[in-house]
Amino acid sequence: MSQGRSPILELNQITKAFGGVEALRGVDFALHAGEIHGLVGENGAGKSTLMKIIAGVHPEFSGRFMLDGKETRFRSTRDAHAAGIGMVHQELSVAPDLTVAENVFLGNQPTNRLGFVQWRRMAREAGEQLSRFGIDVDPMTRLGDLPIGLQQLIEIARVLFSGARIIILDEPTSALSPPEVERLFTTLQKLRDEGTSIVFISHFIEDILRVSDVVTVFRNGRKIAETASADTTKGALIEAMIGRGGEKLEHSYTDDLLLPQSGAGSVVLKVEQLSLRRSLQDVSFEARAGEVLGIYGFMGCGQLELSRILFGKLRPDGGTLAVDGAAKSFRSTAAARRAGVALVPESRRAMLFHQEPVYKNISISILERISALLLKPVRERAIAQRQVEQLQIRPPVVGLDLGMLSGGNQQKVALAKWLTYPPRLLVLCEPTRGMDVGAKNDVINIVRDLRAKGLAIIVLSTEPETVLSLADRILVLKRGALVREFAGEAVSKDRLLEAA
Amino acid sequence: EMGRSEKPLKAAFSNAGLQATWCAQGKQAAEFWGKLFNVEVTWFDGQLDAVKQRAAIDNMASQKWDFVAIQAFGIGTLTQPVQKMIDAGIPVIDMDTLIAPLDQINVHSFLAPDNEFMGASVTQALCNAIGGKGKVIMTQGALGHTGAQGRAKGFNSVVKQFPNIEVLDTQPADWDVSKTARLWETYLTKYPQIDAAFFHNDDMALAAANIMKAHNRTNILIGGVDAMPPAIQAVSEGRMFATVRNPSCRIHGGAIVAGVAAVVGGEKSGQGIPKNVVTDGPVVTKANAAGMQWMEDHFLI
Amino acid sequence: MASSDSATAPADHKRPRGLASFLRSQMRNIAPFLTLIFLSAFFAIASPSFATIDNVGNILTQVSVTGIIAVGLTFVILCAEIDLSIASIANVTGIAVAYFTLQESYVNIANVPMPGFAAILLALALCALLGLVNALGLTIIGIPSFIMTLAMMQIAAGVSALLVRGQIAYKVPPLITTLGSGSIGGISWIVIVAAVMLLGGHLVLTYTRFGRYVYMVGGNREAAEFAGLNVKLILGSVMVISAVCSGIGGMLGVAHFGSAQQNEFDTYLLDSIAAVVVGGTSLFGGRGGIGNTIVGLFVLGVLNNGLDHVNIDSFLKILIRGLILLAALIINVYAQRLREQAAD
Amino acid sequence: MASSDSATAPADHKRPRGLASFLRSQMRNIAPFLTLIFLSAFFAIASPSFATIDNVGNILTQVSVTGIIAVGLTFVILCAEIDLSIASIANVTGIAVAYFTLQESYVNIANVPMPGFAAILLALALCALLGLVNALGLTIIGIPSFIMTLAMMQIAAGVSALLVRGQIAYKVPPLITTLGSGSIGGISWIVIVAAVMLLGGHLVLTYTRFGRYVYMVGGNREAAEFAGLNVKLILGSVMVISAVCSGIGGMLGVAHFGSAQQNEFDTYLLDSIAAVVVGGTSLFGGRGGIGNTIVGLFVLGVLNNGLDHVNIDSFLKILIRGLILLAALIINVYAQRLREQAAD
Ligand SMILES: Nc1ncnc2c1ncn2[C@@H]1O[C@H](COP(=O)(O)OP(=O)(O)OP(=O)(O)O)[C@@H](O)[C@H]1O
Ligand SMILES: Nc1ncnc2c1ncn2[C@@H]1O[C@H](COP(=O)(O)OP(=O)(O)OP(=O)(O)O)[C@@H](O)[C@H]1O
Ligand SMILES: [Mg+2]
Ligand SMILES: [Mg+2]
Repeated sequence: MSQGRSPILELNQITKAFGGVEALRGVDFALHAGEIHGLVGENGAGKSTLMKIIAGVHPEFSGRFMLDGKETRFRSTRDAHAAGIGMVHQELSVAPDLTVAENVFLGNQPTNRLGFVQWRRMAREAGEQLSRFGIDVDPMTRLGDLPIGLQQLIEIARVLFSGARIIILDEPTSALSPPEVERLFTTLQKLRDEGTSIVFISHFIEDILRVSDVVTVFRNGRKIAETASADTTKGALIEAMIGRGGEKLEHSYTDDLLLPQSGAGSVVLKVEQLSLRRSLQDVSFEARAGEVLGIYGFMGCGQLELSRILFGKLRPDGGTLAVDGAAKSFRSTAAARRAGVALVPESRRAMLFHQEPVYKNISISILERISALLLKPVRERAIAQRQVEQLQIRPPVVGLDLGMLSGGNQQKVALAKWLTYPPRLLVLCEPTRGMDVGAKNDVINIVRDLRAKGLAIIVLSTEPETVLSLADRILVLKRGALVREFAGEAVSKDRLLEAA
Repeated sequence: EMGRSEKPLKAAFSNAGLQATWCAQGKQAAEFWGKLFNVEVTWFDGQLDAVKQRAAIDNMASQKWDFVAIQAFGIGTLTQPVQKMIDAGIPVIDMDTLIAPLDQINVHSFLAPDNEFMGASVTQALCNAIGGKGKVIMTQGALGHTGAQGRAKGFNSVVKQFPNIEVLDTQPADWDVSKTARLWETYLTKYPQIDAAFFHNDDMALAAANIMKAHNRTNILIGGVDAMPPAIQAVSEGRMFATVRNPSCRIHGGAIVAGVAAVVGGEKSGQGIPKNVVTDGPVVTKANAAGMQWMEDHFLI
Repeated sequence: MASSDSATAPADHKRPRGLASFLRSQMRNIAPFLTLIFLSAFFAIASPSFATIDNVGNILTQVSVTGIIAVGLTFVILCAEIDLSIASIANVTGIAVAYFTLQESYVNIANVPMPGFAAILLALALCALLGLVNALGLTIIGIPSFIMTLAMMQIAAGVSALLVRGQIAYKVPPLITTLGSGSIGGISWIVIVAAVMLLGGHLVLTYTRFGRYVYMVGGNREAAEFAGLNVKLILGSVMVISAVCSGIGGMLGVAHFGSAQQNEFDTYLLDSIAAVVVGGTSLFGGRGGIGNTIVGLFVLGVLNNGLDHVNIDSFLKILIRGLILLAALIINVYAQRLREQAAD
Repeated sequence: MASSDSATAPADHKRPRGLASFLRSQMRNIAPFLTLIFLSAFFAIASPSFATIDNVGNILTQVSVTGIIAVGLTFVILCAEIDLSIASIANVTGIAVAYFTLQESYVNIANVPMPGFAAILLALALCALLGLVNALGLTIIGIPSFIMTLAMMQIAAGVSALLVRGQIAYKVPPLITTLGSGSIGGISWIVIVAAVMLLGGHLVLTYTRFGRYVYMVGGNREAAEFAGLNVKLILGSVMVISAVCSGIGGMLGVAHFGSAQQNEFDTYLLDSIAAVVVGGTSLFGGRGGIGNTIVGLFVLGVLNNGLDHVNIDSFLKILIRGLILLAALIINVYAQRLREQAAD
């Protein structure tokens, strides 16, 4: 449909690396006027990175960047704004201390001839724009006082009505309710008809197929395919996303999978009526020894908060938590660790020491057991070496700075530190995020080994595949509440998505 | 007997901190008199900091000198290196402030004004000028400063003799002009009648004079200490009533003379020169202001 | 179920939120104000000379120099940065303006007399330059502001020392003399200057894009960057603004106190930081403003002035000030926390 | 394809990475060391009295008190925090130990004489207590260390003022006198104490579990928390360690200087921070250590000492020190950046 016209934005052979990690490898991308361009791909495929290059966030990359047929180079987000490019980032990026009106005009408040901000005009226009978008809120309230979903909508509204001719939406719907998503799509289509170009990133393939004109698929930093949405199907897209190597692992999840009948051991963790303002409501469940409990939900459904509470980093507003039958109220992560709870968080940056060697990363959590007062580096290294070999971490050199390892290997190091003296309860957040197929398989095997040793394991993920491939029992978390349990029954990706 | 040295002498001087005008004037005086007596003066600045001065004196003590002269910033903080120099046979002349209580250290001589006398004499001049009755305020320097303690003692000893003089306030302003200004704004509000004010130095006096002028209260007689040129000017213009000379030039020049006399003339401590030389200065009023200025210009007092 | 959720949600925000919740959300602003009222009442009872018109005038003049310096510092702290060189820059600027003015013959400084306006411009240029060095160190080289301005504190003191060489200068250009120590209709010019600068700072922060950018950068630096703001330029600007405000404060201070000398303004460092922070501007940036700074100025001004009116042991006063400062900081942090809870 | 990638990769690391890359990665440690050698060479040429045994002794004693204080500060900065109350706590501890010692009759302080060991214990308890207040303010209340220790600086100064009341005390317990001003075999005890404490600090940081935790907390606080470390306890401990080191420095300093008085140790604040930072310990935490602090101590010690041996205008020296400090900071930041690049 866009053939014949020349694209307003054209990228050629874009390559971008962060340290040793190549996020994009020789990607071509073209965007035409008046089209909605869907972008799909696994986590870590490089979608956000490419969009950030377009929005001027990453000024350093190699490749050719053509805007309106002219070679361009943005040095900053300002240049991108000036060129009419607006982006809604994946992570909420608003100024919570400013008013709603100011956030709508973020960085572009209307001023009079003297350069003074026209508060009343700003409030009025912000109010008008928001109500056109179906948001009814006093423009002079402080943004931070609103719920996250509403904040996200306001950020979207800001970009949509900023007058940008190229609009990039990076997973804008993750915190939105279905009617809000509906309104967003209507608005997108209207803007498209007025000639605006839109890039729309989402993990919801149906949404992509419904709203976009063209779809591009990314995998592992490369562009795999580009087709008109009319010419493709959900199945074809998923296959393109996951790739040949994934067939064995991923393919089955679209079909029903039978969860085993529970043969698990004693209750290790018992959580009752857990609640945290805005994030969790009355969450109750149990985790048993020798069982992997999967908790699935969309981004922002409260999973992260739940994992933090289990590990003593957040304190719940209400509810109780018991480990091996003893009620616990963790005052710190140290207390949780002593009680036998371990957490592998979703972000590598948050769980590893990049400037320190591998063995220190592995030994940090068990240092107390290795040494009373003085360090025993020889023992530390020996323990680390064993883990490195067992997990096939490459290169198998424990003295290497962690930052030198590839992402997948770093992830294994994060797991390794809990293996020498296994905890009672292991909480894994997004354990396979950013991993290639082989590494994912390794992690699955490690987790199964641990289960066999009698640990209780909780896997929290926003990726259905991860949960399906690991869990013996699955809970679905939605807006902070548990809405569905799959145990001893058939489950599939579609069923999970439906429940969430 | 005393006089210009034949061979050039090497002397080391240190004072509290060259940021202070009184010290800066002393440095000029020492260099002036040094030239006359063929003494090459090397300066070790105390930077108004006990630790820095101690390091400087440590460094001084590891070099060779014909004589040294020191004004301590913190009493008792320089004893060790000074003792080392004394042990090495270097005459050490103590200027203005005690290096340590005199029983702890055997300096060649201690040249200092009598702070109590200075405080008393200028207070006396103020009390006489207001006819022995009225209300007065003293603004003190830093309470830990021995000079300030002496000046306060002098002030108190004089006002005690005047039953009709009421002391309204004696808070310290720590030699700080901004604190002086704040205090005096309060005083001018609090006390409708103030007849005279004694300040532990001229800088504070001049800062307060500025505040009085802004509040149209120029009828207060102001007395200070130091008689540095700006204060002499203020006295001759009538902005200040009196100040008393703390003779920086006499002390620093005297240190040169005492050092040369010790090295060249073989003067011994306690015999050729007393252990303690009181170097007082006169009260400066309009009457003798011009002459005082001339003497300072030529580093005589 | 999900849809009913979101249907009710927007309505929620227009519902009045209850007095308790409102008060809690305003804690940041109320706490310092209560401190001020409490202190004022205390001193008014403790000393008859405290609560007089005249003394109000005193307090006003006494907080003026701090107020002028604090205007710039408010910008810096709103950006979640700090400036430790304010007092030092105030000092060197005051000294510079005297250095470029003809002094009486008894002042023994090798100075370079110039016409008044030139002296003022040169002094302003000097403080702007030092601010620029701070700005470049912070934004281009990436030295944290805390340590960059610590070095600048030394450098500015060094320049001061070179200019006055231990002497004291008394004369400044007539304009500065008038503004620093003159008065009009019973009101000191310096109070008027401080009021104008505080008002100006408030207007800039509230009504100009630049001012709003300052809040944005302080509130969420990443969001500000994504919104296309030139964050480095804004951070650099606030460092220069801070230096220039300090410079103006220093020049007028020299006129107010009647002399320019080394280390004259040292107390203003702690006083200005304390005024901004005690007033309730968040050290983490993004919250507060000139209104808070004004309250903070008066808390400290009343405290200092009041302690002069009552007869407390001079040595105890230092401790009392320290403890009140700590108490105010604790209140500041807790008020922030309460506010965050109220927001939920 | 993915498998071929990872098959070839391991070989990569075993390949020597080149001298240039190694040097770049060591820049943080090399740069201050070069500065030290350069400064020493410069002063040795400029002044005959600089490079003498006697003067080396001077430099050693002159850096001793700073060194003792800097041991604790190194812990704090390795955790990416700061302690501005070190000098003030050193001062109050020195004053306290004298306060609890019998003074000569001419010393006019209402002090409370005690046996020497009791005086020492009480003084140590005092500094530990003040450190604990810092620790609680930082970890429990959540006041940023920068501002918490700023308030503590005032509070400790207030306590000092109350104890000495403007007077000067001379006597301290015999043990302290010996350690502070005695010498053995031509070497000052204070140098030995400083060396022992620096060595102790180094051993703790390098060979104990606690030391490892300090580096980990400084390197990535969030990761440390996720590893189940008690981050608050570690942060609190370093604040107390810093206060106690400062206290020891203050007690020995009082003996070394021969008297205890208000504001005696003010310079140690900037000097200690500068020593740690100039030596190459990262302000952002996690990198550096006592070895760096020692180099930093000598850079500053040589600079201060050397400037006394050459005839530079006294007023210029202040500026020169400021500029060298700034230069060292810039090098520190760039060295960090080079290192990060080398790591990629
Ligand atoms: N600032 C950064 N520093 C280092 N690595 C980064 C950074 N940003 C992204 N990466 C890495 O680049 C790769 C691509 O990330 P990107 O965010 O583009 O993925 P994505 O396709 O948007 O994934 P998702 O669907 O999870 O949002 C990942 O391996 C990621 O870890
Ligand atoms: N800065 C570096 N210096 C030296 N070697 C590095 C560096 N960064 C990565 N490597 C090595 O290069 C190899 C490839 O790294 P890369 O991150 O591309 O791995 P990958 O194929 O993405 O693996 P994974 O699937 O585990 O993320 C790895 O073995 C890694 O150890
Ligand atoms: Mg993304
Ligand atoms: Mg990888």
